Amino acid sequence: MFNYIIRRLLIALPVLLGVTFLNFVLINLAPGDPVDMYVNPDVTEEDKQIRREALGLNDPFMIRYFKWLANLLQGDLGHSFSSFQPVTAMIAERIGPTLLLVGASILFGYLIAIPIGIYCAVKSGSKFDYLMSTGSLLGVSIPNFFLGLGLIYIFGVLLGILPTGGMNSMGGSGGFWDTLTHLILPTITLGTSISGGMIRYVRSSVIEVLGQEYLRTARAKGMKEFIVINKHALKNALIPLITIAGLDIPILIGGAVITETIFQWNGMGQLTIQAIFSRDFPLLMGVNMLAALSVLAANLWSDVMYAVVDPRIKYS
Amino acid sequence: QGEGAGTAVGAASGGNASQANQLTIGITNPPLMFNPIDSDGSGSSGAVFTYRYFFDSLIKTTGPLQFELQLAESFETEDNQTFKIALHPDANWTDGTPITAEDVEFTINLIANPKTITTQRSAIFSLDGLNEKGMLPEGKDKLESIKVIDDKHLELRTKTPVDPNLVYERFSDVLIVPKHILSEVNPAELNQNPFWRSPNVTSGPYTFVKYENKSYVELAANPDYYRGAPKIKKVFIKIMPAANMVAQLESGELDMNAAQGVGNIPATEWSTVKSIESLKTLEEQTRRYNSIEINTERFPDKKVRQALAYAIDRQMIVDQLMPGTGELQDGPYSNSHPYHDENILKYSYDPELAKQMLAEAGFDMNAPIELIVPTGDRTREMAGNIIQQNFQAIGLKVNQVNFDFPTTVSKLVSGDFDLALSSFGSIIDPDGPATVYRSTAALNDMRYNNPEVDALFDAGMAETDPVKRGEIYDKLQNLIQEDVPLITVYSEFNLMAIGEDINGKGGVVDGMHYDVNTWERR
Amino acid sequence: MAQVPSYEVDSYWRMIRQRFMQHKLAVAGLIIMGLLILVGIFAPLIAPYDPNAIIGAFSAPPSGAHWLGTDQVGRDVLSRLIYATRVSLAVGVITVILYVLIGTVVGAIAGYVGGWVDMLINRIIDVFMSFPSMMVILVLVTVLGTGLSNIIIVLALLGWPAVARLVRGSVLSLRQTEFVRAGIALGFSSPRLIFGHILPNAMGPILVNATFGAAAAILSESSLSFLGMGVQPPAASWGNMLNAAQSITALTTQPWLWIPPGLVIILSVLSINFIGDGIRDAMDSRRTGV
Amino acid sequence: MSTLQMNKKEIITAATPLLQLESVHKYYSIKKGLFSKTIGHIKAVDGVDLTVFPGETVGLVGESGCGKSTLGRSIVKLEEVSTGKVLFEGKDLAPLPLGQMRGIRRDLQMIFQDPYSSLNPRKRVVDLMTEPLKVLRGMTDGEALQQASWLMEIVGLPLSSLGKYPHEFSGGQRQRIGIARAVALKPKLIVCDEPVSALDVSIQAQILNLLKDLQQEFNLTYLFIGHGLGSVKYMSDRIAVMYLGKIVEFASAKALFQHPKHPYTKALLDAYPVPNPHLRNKERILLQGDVPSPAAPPTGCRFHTRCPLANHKCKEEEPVLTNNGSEQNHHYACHYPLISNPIVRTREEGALYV
Amino acid sequence: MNDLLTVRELKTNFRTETGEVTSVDDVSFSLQEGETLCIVGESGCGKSVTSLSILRLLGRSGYISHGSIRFQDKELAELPEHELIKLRGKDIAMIFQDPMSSLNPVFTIGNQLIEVIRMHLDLNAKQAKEHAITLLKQVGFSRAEQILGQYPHTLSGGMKQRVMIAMALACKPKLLIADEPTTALDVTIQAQILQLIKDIRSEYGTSIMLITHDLGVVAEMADRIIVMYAGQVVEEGEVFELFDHPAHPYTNGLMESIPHIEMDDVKLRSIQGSVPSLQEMPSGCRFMKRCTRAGERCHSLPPLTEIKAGHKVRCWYPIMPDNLSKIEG
Ligand SMILES: Nc1ncnc2c1ncn2[C@@H]1O[C@H](COP(=O)(O)OP(=O)(O)OP(=O)(O)O)[C@@H](O)[C@H]1O
Ligand SMILES: Nc1ncnc2c1ncn2[C@@H]1O[C@H](COP(=O)(O)OP(=O)(O)OP(=O)(O)O)[C@@H](O)[C@H]1O
Ligand SMILES: [Mg+2]
Ligand SMILES: [Mg+2]
Repeated sequence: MFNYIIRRLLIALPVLLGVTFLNFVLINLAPGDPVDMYVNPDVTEEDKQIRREALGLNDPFMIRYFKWLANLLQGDLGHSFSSFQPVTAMIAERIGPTLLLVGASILFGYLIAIPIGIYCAVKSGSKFDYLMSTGSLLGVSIPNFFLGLGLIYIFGVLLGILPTGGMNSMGGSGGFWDTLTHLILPTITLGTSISGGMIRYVRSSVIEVLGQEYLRTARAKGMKEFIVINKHALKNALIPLITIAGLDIPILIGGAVITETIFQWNGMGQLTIQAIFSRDFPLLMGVNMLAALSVLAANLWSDVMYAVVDPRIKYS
Repeated sequence: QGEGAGTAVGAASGGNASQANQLTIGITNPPLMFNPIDSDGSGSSGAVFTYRYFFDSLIKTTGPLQFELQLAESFETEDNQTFKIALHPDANWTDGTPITAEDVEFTINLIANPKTITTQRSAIFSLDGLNEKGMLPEGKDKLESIKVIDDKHLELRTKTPVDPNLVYERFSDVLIVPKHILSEVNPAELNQNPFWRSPNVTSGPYTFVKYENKSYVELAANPDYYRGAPKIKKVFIKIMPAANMVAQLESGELDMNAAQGVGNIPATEWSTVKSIESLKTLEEQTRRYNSIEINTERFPDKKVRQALAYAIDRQMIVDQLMPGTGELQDGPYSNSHPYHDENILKYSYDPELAKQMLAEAGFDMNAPIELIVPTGDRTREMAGNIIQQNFQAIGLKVNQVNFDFPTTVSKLVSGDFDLALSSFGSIIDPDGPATVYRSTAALNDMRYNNPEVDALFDAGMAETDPVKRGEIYDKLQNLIQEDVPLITVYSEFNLMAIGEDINGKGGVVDGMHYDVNTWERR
Repeated sequence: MAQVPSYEVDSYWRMIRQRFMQHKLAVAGLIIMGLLILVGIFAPLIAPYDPNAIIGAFSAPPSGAHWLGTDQVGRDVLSRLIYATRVSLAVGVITVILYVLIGTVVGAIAGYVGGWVDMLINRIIDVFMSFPSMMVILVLVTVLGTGLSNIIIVLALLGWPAVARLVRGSVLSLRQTEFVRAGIALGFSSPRLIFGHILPNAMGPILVNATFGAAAAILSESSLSFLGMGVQPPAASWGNMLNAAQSITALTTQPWLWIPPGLVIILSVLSINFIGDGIRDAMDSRRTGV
Repeated sequence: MSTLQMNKKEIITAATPLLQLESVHKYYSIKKGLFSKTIGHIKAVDGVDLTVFPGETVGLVGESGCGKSTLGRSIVKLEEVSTGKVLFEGKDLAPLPLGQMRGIRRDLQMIFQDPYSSLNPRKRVVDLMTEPLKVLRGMTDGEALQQASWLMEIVGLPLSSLGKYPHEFSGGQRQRIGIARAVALKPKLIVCDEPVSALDVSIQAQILNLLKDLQQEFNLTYLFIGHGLGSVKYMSDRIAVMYLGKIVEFASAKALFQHPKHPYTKALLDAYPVPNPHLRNKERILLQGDVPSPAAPPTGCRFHTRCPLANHKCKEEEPVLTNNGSEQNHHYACHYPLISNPIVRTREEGALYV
Repeated sequence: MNDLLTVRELKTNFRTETGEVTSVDDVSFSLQEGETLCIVGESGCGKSVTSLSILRLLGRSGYISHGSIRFQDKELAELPEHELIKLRGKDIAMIFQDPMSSLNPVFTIGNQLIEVIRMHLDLNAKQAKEHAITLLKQVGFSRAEQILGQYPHTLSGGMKQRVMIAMALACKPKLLIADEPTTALDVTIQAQILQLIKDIRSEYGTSIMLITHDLGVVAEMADRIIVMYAGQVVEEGEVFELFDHPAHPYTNGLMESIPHIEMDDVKLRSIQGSVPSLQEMPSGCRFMKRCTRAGERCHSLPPLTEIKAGHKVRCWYPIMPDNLSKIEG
C-alpha cells in the first residue's frame, strides 16, 4: 500500500510538471500585459519599465519558467504582481474559506442525497422515486447563478432573514453561528447541484447492489430487511460513493467560482478571477498549480480509499 | 424597513445600539495593499479610497479648485516657485511620534527614487532637481529642492514658477508615510513590506484594525486625531459586486456606497435606490467621461472622424441609459472642469450629414471596422451596442468586439484597433488632458499628433496666471474638438446614497474624507 | 438456393426507440428540444424583429408589439431569445460533436494500440483532467478571447479527455470480449475491428455522455456569460441575457428581462438531461440483454 | 460405425500432422512495485507438445484454470506464445507477424465458449455471416449472401434468422451461428473452446451432433476443449489431459477412459458423476484441495500435492510425457503409472479436505 | 417417516415490464424427513423459483399467486414476514449456485457466519465465534480461526461453497435447500462438495432438496427425483425407478442426449427445438412441440398421474417398461 502511494506520487510528478508548463504557456499567451494595466495617466513609460524589471517580465519566456520552477522547489511560489504579497500567503488565506464552503456543500448535498437516493432505490418505480428522480435532474439543470440570485432575492431581500453575502458580519466577533448564517445560502446553492447528481448516483448504485445475490443470501439467513439494506447493501453501495466524494472536491473548487462570486465568498474562485482580470501571472500559476495538486490528490485519495473500504482491492 | 432587515447583522454585532456609532460603506474594488506610494494599479483603487482614512496628505482637494489644509498648517508661496510649509503642531503618528518635516522629505524622496515602484511620480514632477524622467538623477539620494527647516517646517522649490493650484492639487495625492518605520526599507522592495498590509502607524482620522477575509476593512476612530477625534467610532469598508450594493443599501447592511469609481451604483439601479426612504441621495458631476477613441492612423481624415461623431445619437444614450445619472459630454475638458468651454463645438446627432460627409471624403463604406468595447461596465457595454447600431444605420460595417480590460489596454497601447470605447479622467489643473492629447502622451492611443496642440500645452504650463491660462486652454480644446481624435460621448454622475440618519456628505472625489471626523449618526 | 427473405429494419434500434418512447419525460424533452432546434433554424422567419436593432423604448414591459418587452437597450427580448437559441444550441451541439470526435478517436487508439502510446495518451489525459474545469475555462477564454467559436473550442478542449477515457475503457474491455476475439480469429484488420465492431458497441455510453455533455456545455456557456466572459453582446445568448438579473432593479421590477432566458435555460438543460436519462435507460444492457 | 473408426486410424498414422505443438509456453507476467517490475509469471501453458492429424478430433480436458483456453487461443494466435513452436501444416505460426496471419486464418478457426458474448450484438446475423466471406474471401454481396443462406440451412436455422440480431436467439441457436461462421471459411482446423458448456443440457447434444456432422461433411479437424468429460469423450478420437499448464496424459479416447495411466486422469474420471444411480457408491479417488496457483506450480510432478500415490521422487523429479517404450500411442507423465487394475483409496484413508 | 414439507399446487408469478408471467405453474410435491429430493430440469424451467418460493425470497416482483407450502405445522405461503424471518436460516437453510457472488464481498467470513449464528441462536459473541469455528472445521477447514478473518475473495470457489454450507448448517436446519451448489465448480471440487452434503445428511438427518440440471449429480445423490419442464413437474419418482424406467419422453430424451463416459460409440439422440418462453406457453402439453411421441391428446394439458406406486408422470403417452429404450447400465 505504502509502495503504491509512493508509486502514484512518482507518476504524478511528470503530470504535475506538464500541468505547470501548460499553465505557464497558456497564461503567457493571454493578451494583456500586467504592467500596461497601470492606466493611471501619471504613470510614465519609465515607471512601467521599472515595474517590468522588478516583476521579472523582461526575461525570456523559458527563463521565467525555469526560475519559477526553481523557486517552486524551494517552496516559493513567488510574489503577486498586484499585491506584492507572497502567493503562498494569498492562497493560504483563501483556501480555508473555499474548503469550508465546498465541505459544507458536499456535506449538505450528501446528507440530502444519500437517504433520498437509498429510498428511491428501495422503492424504485414508486411515485416518490419518480418525483425525486425528476427533481434531482432539475437540481443539476438549474444554473448555479440563477439559483444563487433567487435565494439572495428571497431570503436576503424579500424576507431579510439571511445575509446576502460575505463570510462574517462586520465588527462582530465572528464566531460559529455568524459564519453559519453566512454559509447557508451559498451552501444551498452549491449543494443543490451536488445533491442532484448524487441522488441519481446513490440510487443507481443501490439498485445495482440490490440485484446482487449476496443480498438473497442475507435474506435466506433470516436477516431483517432493515439489516439487509442498511448493512449488507449499503456498505457495498457506498464504496463507489466514497471515491466519488474525493473526486468532487477539485471539481467543486473550480465550480465554486460562480457561487463565490455571487455571495462574495472570498475563496479560491474569487482569487482566480481576480488574478485573471489583473493578469497576475504568479498568482494564477499558484492557484492553478494548487488546483492541479488537489485533483491529483483527490484521485489518489479515491484510489486509496477504494483499497481501504473495499477488501477486494489491494495495491501492492 | 432598512433597520429591521438588517437583523442578521445587527444580532451578530450586538444589537442596534452599537450600529449607531458605526458606518458601513460599500465598495466594489477590493484593496490589495495600502501603499500610497504605489496605489493605482488595476483593482487597487479600492485601496486609495480606504487608505485616505488613515493616511493624511499635506493639503486636500475638496472640490474644483478648492483646497483645505490637512497635515499642513500653512502651505504658501509668494513667487509661485518656493513653497513654505508648516506642519500641524499636534499632528502625531498613532504610535505617538510627531509627524515631522523629515517624514515629508522622506516621502518625497522615496517617490523620487528611481528604484521605487510608484504610481505617484508625476505628483512631484514640478520639483526642482529631478531629471527628465521625473526621478532623482544618478548618484543622488536626496532632492535638494526640499529644505527641512525644523521639525515642523520645510520648503519646496519647483523648477520653474507654476500655478500654485497645480502644486496643491498634485500634493493632495502625496500621502505622508512614517519615516521612522520605513527608513530601513530597500526602495526596490518597498511593495513587499508587510507594513502595507496592516499599517499600524498612521496619521489619519481612523486607524486600521483589520482586513477581514478580504471581505471588509475595519477601521476604528483615532482618538488622538489632530483635527479632532471622529464621532463615529467604527468604519467598515465592505467589498461586494455592484448588484449587491443596492440590495444591501435597501436591507440596511450598508450605510452608504463609496461611489467615485470604486463603489458605483449602476445607473439602471438609481431609480430603485432613490425610492428607498432610509437613504438620501446625491448626484454630482465628475471629471471622467466615456469616449470613442479613433485610431488616427487608420482614420487620418478629419472629415471622416467628424462624420463618425455626427453619426452617434449621444442624446439617446444619455436619455435612455442614464436618465438623470449622466450627461452629454463635448470636448476634452469635462463639463464640470473649471476650464471647460461652454461654447465648444457640439456634434449633434445628424446621420444624414454624417453620410454626406463620408461620401465627400470618399470613405470606403464597405471597409470592415472594429469597435472595441471593454467589458466590466454594463452601461458602457450597452452604450457600445447603441453606438454600433448607430454606425450601422448610416451604412458602416462596424463590428463590435468585447475584450476584458487587460486585453483592451494591450490592444490600445499597441495601436491595434480601429475604434474603441474607453474612459478618461483628468485632474482639475487644465494640463490634465495633456496625458491624452499630447503627441507623446502615455494615454495617446489614438496616435493623435497635432504640433499646434503640443505647443499650446507647453504654453499653458509655462503660464502662471489663471486668466491667461484660460485663454490658452480654450483655444486648445476647440482645436482638439475639431480634430476629434476621440469622440466624447457621455459623462456619468457620481451617484451617492447615504443613510438618512448620517450627518455628513460624501462626494467630490476623495473630498469626503476631509471632514469625516466630524460626521455623526443620529 | 433458397430465396433470401427481406430483413426487418434494425430491430436493435427499434427496440431502443421503443424503450425510449416509454420514458415520458424523455419524450417530452425530445419534443421540446425539437421545437427549440426548429426555432433556432428558422429564427430569421420567426423572430418579429432584428435581435440587435434598437427599435423600442428602453426596458419596456411586455406589450402587443413586444410580447416579452424590450431590454435595457431597447431591443426586442423575444427576438433576442429566439436568436439566442441558435447560439446556445450551437454551443451545446458543436462542442459535443467536436469533443466526442476527438475523444473517441484518441480513446480508441489508446485502448486498442496499448503500450507506450496508451501510456502517453493517458498522461496527457491526466494533465488535462488535472485542471479543475471552471478555472481553466476562465483562463482559456482569456487567452483565446471571448466569443462563440472560442467558447466552443475551450469547452471542447476540456471535454475530450473524459470521452477519451470512457472510450478507452470500453475499448479495453470490449477488446477482451469473445466477439472481438472472434473477429481477430476471423482475420479482420484492426481498423475494421475498432470502427466496425468495437466502437459501435461503445456507442451507448458515448451517446449518454454526449447528451449530458451538451447540457453541461449550455450551462457552462451561460455561467461564463454571467461572468461576462461568454458570448458577447450585441450577439444574444441565453446566458448573457440573464446578465440582466445581476441588477436588483431588473430582478424586482423587470422580470421580463430575466425570467424568459432563465426558464429557457432550465427547460432546455432539463430536456437534454431527460433525453440523456431516457437514452441511458433504453440502452441499459441489463434491460435490453444486449 | 466401426469401419469409419478403422479408416480414421489409418489416416492418422499415415498423414503428416496438421498441427504440431512443440514445447509451447505461455507465461503472463505479474507486475508489481514502483516501476511495474515483473516479479513472477503465471505459467498458463508450460511446455506443451501435441500433434493433431487431419480429420481427427483431439480432446483437451482439465480443471478450470489449467490453461486449456490459453493453449487454444495461442494456436489461433489470439495470444502470442512465449516460447515454442506452433507448426500448422509445417509452418511455424509463432514468429509470424499478425499481418501475415490473415491468409492462414481462413484455415484456422475458433468456436467460442460463450455464445452470448461471441457474437457482436450490434450486427445482424446476415452481416455477421457475410462480413468474413467478403473480407477474407473477396466475395461479392450476392455471393456472400447465397453462401450465408446455405450455411444457415446447414446448421439448421431458418432463413429468416439472417435479418435478426443475436439477442433474438436462444443460446443454442447462437452457437449454431458461431459455428456456421467458423465453418463458412472452410477451415482445416477448428479450435472449439468449450462450445457446449454454456448451453442447456437438452441443447448440448444438438450442437455436438452438428459438430460431428459438419466434420464429416467438410472434412474438418477439431481441437475440442471441454471440461465435461462426457462430451469430450463423445467427440474425440484422442484426448489430452492437462494439469497446471502441462499435458499429463495423451491417448486414444478409449484407452484413456478404460485404462487411465495417470492418477490425475483417474481422479477426474472418478469425480465425474455418472448418470446411473446403480453405480453411485463405487469406490474412487477423491482429490483433496484445489489446483495450486499457476504462478507457483509445485516442484517435481505438479500433481504431487494432491496425488494419493505421490512419494519423494514425485516431489523432486518432474516426469516427462512418454509412452514408456510401448508401441501404443498412450503417452503419460507419471513416475508411478496405474497398472491395469486401478488403485482405490476410499475417503476414510486419507484426509480429504484442506 | 413424515412429510417435512408439502407443496401443493404452487403457482408463482412475476410482474415484468412486458406483463405478468407465471414461472412456476401448479407444482406439487412433498419431502420427507431425512430424504434427499432432487429437482432436475433445464435452465429456466422454474427450479430456482420453486425453491425460492418456499422461503418467499422472490424479490419485489415475484409472488405466490396460488397454492400452499406446509412446513411442519406452518403454512409458509401465508406466514407473516416476521415469523418467516425466524424460520429462514434456522429451520430451513439455503445455499446457492454461485458461491462467488453469494457471499458479501465487503464483510469477513467470520462476520457473515457469526451474524447468522447470533441472529438465531442465543449465544454471546464468544460462544458464537466458537460455534463458527466448529462449523468451519466441520466443513473441512483445518485453519478455521484464520478463515474467520478472511474476506470472501481470498478463498477459492470450493472453499466459498463450503463456507456457504457452514453458514447453512449453523442452526442445524431441518431442511437444506441447495440450488445447484456445484454447477460453478470443477468436477473434482464438485465431488468434494457432494460428499460433504452426503456426510451432513447422514450426520444430522437433515432433509435435502437438491436442485441441479446434471443427471450425474442426481444419480449420485437423490432418493427421489422431480423432473421439471417449463414450470411444471413432468415426472416424479424414486431414483432407481426413474433412471431405469423414465416414463416421460422428456426425461427419456434428457437421459439419451447426455454424453457420458460409461457410454460407447452411440450417437446421441438430441431433443429438437428449445423450451418455449414464458410469454408464449402453449395451453396443452408444454413439451408437445419437441416430442417425438406427440399425438392428438397432447393439445390438452395432461395431468400428473401415478403410473406406478410413487412414480408419477404428466404425459398422455408415457413410455411404458416394455417399449422403452433403456440406457445401458
Ligand atoms: N490475460 C491473462 N493474464 C494473466 N493471466 C491469465 C490471462 N489469461 C489467463 N490467465 C491465467 O492463466 C491460467 C489459465 O487460464 P485458461 O483460461 O487458459 O484456463 P482454462 O483451462 O481455459 O480454464 P476454464 O476451464 O476456466 O476455461 C489461469 O490461471 C488464468 O488465471
Ligand atoms: N425476478 C424475475 N422476474 C421475472 N421472471 C423471472 C424472475 N426470476 C425468474 N424468472 C423467470 O422464471 C423462470 C424460471 O426461472 P428459474 O430461475 O426458476 O429457472 P431455473 O430452473 O432455476 O434455471 P437455471 O437452471 O438457469 O437456474 C425463468 O423463465 C425466468 O426467466
Ligand atoms: Mg477456458
Ligand atoms: Mg436456477
